Amino acid sequence: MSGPVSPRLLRSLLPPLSLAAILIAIFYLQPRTMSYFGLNLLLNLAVPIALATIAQMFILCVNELDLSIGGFVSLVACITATWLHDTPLLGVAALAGLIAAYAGLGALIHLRNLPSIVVTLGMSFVWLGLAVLVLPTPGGKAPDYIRALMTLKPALVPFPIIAAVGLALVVHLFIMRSAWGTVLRGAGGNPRSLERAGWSLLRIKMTMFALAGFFGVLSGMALVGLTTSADANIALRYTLLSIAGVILGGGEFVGGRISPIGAVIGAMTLALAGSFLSFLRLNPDWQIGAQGAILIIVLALRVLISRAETRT
Amino acid sequence: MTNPSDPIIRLRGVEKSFGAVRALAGVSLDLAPGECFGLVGHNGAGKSTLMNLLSGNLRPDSGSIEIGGQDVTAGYSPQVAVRHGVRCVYQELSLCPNLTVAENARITHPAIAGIGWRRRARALIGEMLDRVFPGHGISTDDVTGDLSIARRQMVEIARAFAVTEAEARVVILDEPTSSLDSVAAGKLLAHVRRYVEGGGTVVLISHLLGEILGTCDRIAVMRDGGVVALDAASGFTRNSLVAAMGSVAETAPAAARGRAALRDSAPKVVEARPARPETLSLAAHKGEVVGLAGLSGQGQTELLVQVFDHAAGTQVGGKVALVAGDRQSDGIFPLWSISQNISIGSLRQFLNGFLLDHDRADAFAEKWKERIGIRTPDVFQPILSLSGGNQQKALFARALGAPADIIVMDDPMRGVDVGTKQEVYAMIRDEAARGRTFLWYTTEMDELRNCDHVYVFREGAIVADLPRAEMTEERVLHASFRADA
Amino acid sequence: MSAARRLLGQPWLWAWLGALAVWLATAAYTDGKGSGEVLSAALTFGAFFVIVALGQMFVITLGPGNVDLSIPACMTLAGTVSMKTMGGAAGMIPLGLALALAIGAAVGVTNFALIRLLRIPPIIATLSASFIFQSAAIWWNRGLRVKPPQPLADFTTAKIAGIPFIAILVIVLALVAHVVLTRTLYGRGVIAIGQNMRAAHLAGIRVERIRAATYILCAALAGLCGFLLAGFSGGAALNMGEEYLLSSIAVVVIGGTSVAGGFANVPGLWGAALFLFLLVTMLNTFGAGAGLRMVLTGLIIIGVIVAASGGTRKT
Amino acid sequence: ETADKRIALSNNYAGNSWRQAMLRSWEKVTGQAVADGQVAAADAFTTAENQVTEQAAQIQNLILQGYDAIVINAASPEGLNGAVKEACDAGVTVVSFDGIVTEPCAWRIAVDFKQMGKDEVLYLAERLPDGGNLLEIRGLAGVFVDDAISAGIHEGVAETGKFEIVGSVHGNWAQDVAQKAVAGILPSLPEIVGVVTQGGDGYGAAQAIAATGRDMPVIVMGNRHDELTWWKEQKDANGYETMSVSIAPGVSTLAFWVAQQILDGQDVPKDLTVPFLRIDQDTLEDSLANTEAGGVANVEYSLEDAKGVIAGAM
Ligand SMILES: Nc1ncnc2c1ncn2[C@@H]1O[C@H](COP(=O)(O)OP(=O)(O)OP(=O)(O)O)[C@@H](O)[C@H]1O
Ligand SMILES: Nc1ncnc2c1ncn2[C@@H]1O[C@H](COP(=O)(O)OP(=O)(O)OP(=O)(O)O)[C@@H](O)[C@H]1O
Ligand SMILES: [Mg+2]
Ligand SMILES: [Mg+2]
Repeated sequence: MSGPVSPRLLRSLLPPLSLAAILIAIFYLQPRTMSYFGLNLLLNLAVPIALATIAQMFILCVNELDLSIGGFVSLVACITATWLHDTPLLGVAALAGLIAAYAGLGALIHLRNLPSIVVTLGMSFVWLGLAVLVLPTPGGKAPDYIRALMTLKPALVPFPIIAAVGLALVVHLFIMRSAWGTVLRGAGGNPRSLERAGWSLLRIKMTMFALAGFFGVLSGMALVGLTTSADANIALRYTLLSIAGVILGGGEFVGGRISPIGAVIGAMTLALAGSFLSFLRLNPDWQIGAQGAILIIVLALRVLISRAETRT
Repeated sequence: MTNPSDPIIRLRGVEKSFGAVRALAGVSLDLAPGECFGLVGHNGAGKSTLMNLLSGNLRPDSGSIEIGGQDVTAGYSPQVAVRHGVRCVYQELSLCPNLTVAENARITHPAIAGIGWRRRARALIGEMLDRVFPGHGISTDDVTGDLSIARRQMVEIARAFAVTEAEARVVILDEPTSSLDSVAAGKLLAHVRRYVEGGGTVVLISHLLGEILGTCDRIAVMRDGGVVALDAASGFTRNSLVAAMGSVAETAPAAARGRAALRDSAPKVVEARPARPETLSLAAHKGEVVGLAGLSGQGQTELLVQVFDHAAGTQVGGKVALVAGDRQSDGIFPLWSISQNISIGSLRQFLNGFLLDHDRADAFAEKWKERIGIRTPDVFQPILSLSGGNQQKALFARALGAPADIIVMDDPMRGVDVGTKQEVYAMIRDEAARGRTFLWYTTEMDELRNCDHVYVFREGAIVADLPRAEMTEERVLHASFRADA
Repeated sequence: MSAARRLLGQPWLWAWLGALAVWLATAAYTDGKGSGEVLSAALTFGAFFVIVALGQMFVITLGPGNVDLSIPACMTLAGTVSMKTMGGAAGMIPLGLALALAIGAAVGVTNFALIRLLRIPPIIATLSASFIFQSAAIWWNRGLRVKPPQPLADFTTAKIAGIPFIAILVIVLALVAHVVLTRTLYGRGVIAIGQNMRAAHLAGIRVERIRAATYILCAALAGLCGFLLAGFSGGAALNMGEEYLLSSIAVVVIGGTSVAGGFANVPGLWGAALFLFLLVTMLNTFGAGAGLRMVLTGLIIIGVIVAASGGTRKT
Repeated sequence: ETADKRIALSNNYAGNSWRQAMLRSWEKVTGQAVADGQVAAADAFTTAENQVTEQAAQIQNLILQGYDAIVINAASPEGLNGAVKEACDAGVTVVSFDGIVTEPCAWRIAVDFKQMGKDEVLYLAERLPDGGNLLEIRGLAGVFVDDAISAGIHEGVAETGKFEIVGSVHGNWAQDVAQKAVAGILPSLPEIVGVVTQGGDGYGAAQAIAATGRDMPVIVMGNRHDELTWWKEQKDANGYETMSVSIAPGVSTLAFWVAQQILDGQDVPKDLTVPFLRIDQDTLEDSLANTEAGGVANVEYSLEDAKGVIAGAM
């Protein structure tokens, strides 16, 4: 008899298993996707979503919720397609300023003990408004180097896969394995204990928000690299997608329980779920509903499997 | 080896008020290296507040704190305390439940960082756990949230004693044994002695006077925010301590009260079995006080919840109310007042038609506050303004006041002072005499003596069924450990 | 002195102050012209926000993570189905209303089933379900805008002495909700669950029943709002509820209810609903462009929250 | 010969009556074409929330599914260029309509939205020779159609020199949002002689204005059935005069036939224009009779119509 497998390990296996399941279903429905070209097309738009999901994960890790990440990514996209393209220095300064603004947001939320949901709800208007001001009508142009990077065609393995794996590993090493990352996660588990041990919660919150801002900026830049131009409403859906991605990946809303690898996989799964539906060729009336249904099914599977595991 | 002339910590006239509540009214204390200093006092006497000042979590309103002859009052903070080697195990646990045991060690030991930190953290905490609690059964890679409350307490204690670059000169233990069974508590106290003999200082807060008398070198008794007695441990007896605390001297628990006959005469109201093979089943008759014994975390709480939920497979004849032991996670509603916390268990009584009559609910809470002696100006204060023990009393009031026939108690005396305990015991006996049935899980042997019948739990199963007459400490302990262990 | 401090401690105060401030600012800009009418309009549109926010408030009070994102879809579904069923016939109004409420209840049951049986976090469960409800609304009448029966339209637009009738109705509804929240077992249960679900269970509260009732109540109120709004604006549109997604949350939280759960208040809802409407009106009146308007809206919402927090720690 | 060709519709939003009418016209016309064997398949795909990223992913999926042509109503004129380029590179014919794309490899069936906005003002100038104050109801901020129509309106105002826009609100092309925004700003405005709109919001404006008891200004309508009905009622009651203009949802069927013609090897210019559908005082009754209750005034295109449009552009 083999030794008992820990439930935690099984739980962490669930996200990759659901990703594999959906991928196999897609391959079955449309064998053409099983190629370098097919995988590239299937997955490239998942890269910015994965980046936004990682950003959201940092926020969730300290028991906050960011309802503004979609608006933020939109704003970054607008700035990337305009200022960063036309006047790189100004663009870089603006993006750095945005990261600082995120850190400031973290400080504000912590110092005044504000509910992050409302603050970020307010910020979602601010980001969107700024995006409209920066780019009143859709347009702009992605800087060439970003475009070149996002359309890179490395040998053997498609770029989106390399990007996703790299992202997951780097963030995993940082937040899950490093000594500093451990402290950051601890702040989600029991902030009081951190404070008693002499850590500054203010600095931790600011760090986490700044990290979220940083990955939000990367997400916006990656997005523009794919779409070649921006508009103010380009990424509003990322807010909910990113939350769903973190949860699908095994993260939780409170308690600092997160998984970067899971989050990236969750984002990929969500992106693929949409594709899976279009391969099914449903009646247009129900295509929207099917998007909801597939989310429910994937999450329900997660629960059913983990329930079955706990029973044995 | 105590040398009072050269204290490591010196508190001078420390005062602290929370609004109208004067928690500390000018306390002066010296702690010497190499001594174990005991601190006792009724619930709300100010013990935890004093320790929070010492560990930098609260600022004194006035007075000074010196460490090693250096005045640190200005700008004293947890960081400064840690730098001076002051460690604290708090009354409410302060581990990060999402981190592993080793990762939690890293939180309080900033020196563990850089390449290979994880290995060093594992070694540090693992060795200390082995040293303090041999046979603890905890892996350093366990996530602490998955551990039982007793094991979490062990990790927390081991973490406080562990030494990296910052030494541990003073370790404060605020009711460290309240969640430990007697075996683990014994291991801890033995370690405390070893530690102080090596020159360290320990401040031990406990309501278990035997522990204090047996472990400490000196003992201070606090009452209403001040130190009312301070002497070498040898200068106190159990009775003199109790007297100094202002509680009525402890009387021996009512001996066998000739209630064994209940089993034969009164109807059976509870019949429950743990979900384990090879277990006895538990029965309780109307008016009985049934004890659930054994080491902590052996399935007693689960069985109580099973009875509370009227779960399938249990026969429960009547309404059930519960007194939580883990008050933070199972009992308290932190945003509510004392009154709201007490009355939530019996709201139906205060209905006028569909609507609640708040005045009646408040009067009810006020009555119970008096009856059970909750130390507070009025019941409209927030529940969190109460000391740990007084919060526990509010939970008692909630359950005893509820219209329940059966009351299940999940190690309910954690952090309750001796005086109050005696009153609660008496109350339980009265209520039992009136026909209420009690299921009482406790980790304290003394409390079992209040029970008419005792079931001993081990590894989730009931392994012994002892009527009051046959119950002895030896038999309970014997049943608590596996024969082959 | 202590009365003043008690007033300052009221959670609803800041929303009302905010509403008053933006109203005065608008009036000052227009020299007081039309400020009465603005108020009347604010009462009308505020009423719709308050209806859904009442339900959302109970849900949010259930504790961290509880939120209903299916409100827009529920409004659309209830609105379209009831309008199509009534087909403009006055005699069908009671049936239409019952249908709207029943659809709301069904939506609530679905939401709760997903949350409870499949243990999906509410934020994702209600969001996913909302796509299905939206599809159902599309499938049911393919986006056609059926006109409401005339008496319903008249009812929703009627005014008594300049005060919109619907506002009076919703004020009464809010009073009832206030009593439910503070003086019933159900309200007590919701607040207790929001503070600590396990403790609530162990204190003898019927946790799951109350949670179910709350999600059903919230969706039923959304259904009612969809019905009334369709009557008010001349028919149900597929996108009629879009605005109510974020607004319902904003109204609840600006109104002083704790997003961490366990603490709620009803008067703040009206204050916040008026505030949000008057804020947009003010910025429109000032002639701010769309971008600037959104930036200011966001900053002012944050400003109110910062002012209301007063630096106190709660959670 | 296109009997074995497969055409897909990529649509980015389905949440209003116009889009629903568009989808239904597509279904009706292409369903017949498939039944007649003119093409092998003509499937419609729609995403939920008017989002570039989702539609880009959808287009990429359609490429993978091997469609020969993709007909697009785009969420953004530029944002989809990456995906459209990929489609062209994969040999797929791309035809955009209504929401057009700027990628050069795609065909465009454009409506001159700017002209549409300008026409509204020109009409008002004719109706109201004395000029006066206008209220502008805009669409969704940051979307190019909103910007184009608004630019046309402002150009018209500048050119005619009679009007002043005293208020501008965003109605998000939704009835209830427009109603709310107008009700809020109206009390502070001076007398209004006309309301310029973008479609889908005229009836909401009328409701809001009626609630205040002001004189009803000339509200330019947007071809929705409820707008036309309201206009008809007013016309019968007090001779109310206005006009109504919008793009016909059936333009999706024109795009379908254009795609079919391209696949058939016909020479089709990259840029085609369709006229918008305008209803005037004298055509109101006819149009109303032909519009489904609760729907949008519509025109569907046949293969011959499409050939005519193409020929006209050569
Ligand atoms: N944060 C606070 N706010 C208000 N009052 C407080 C606070 N903390 C403690 N108090 C009050 O200060 C007094 C001393 O409390 P403390 O926790 O020090 O008692 P204790 O001796 O540790 O009691 P126990 O044995 O029950 O733990 C009590 O009356 C308590 O109600
Ligand atoms: N044994 C338990 N230990 C800890 N938490 C529990 C336990 N049983 C239930 N809970 C928690 O309390 C919640 C409510 O369960 P509960 O049985 O109180 O529902 P209920 O309201 O009594 O249901 P119903 O009205 O259908 O009887 C559960 O979702 C769970 O999170
Ligand atoms: Mg204490
Ligand atoms: Mg139950």
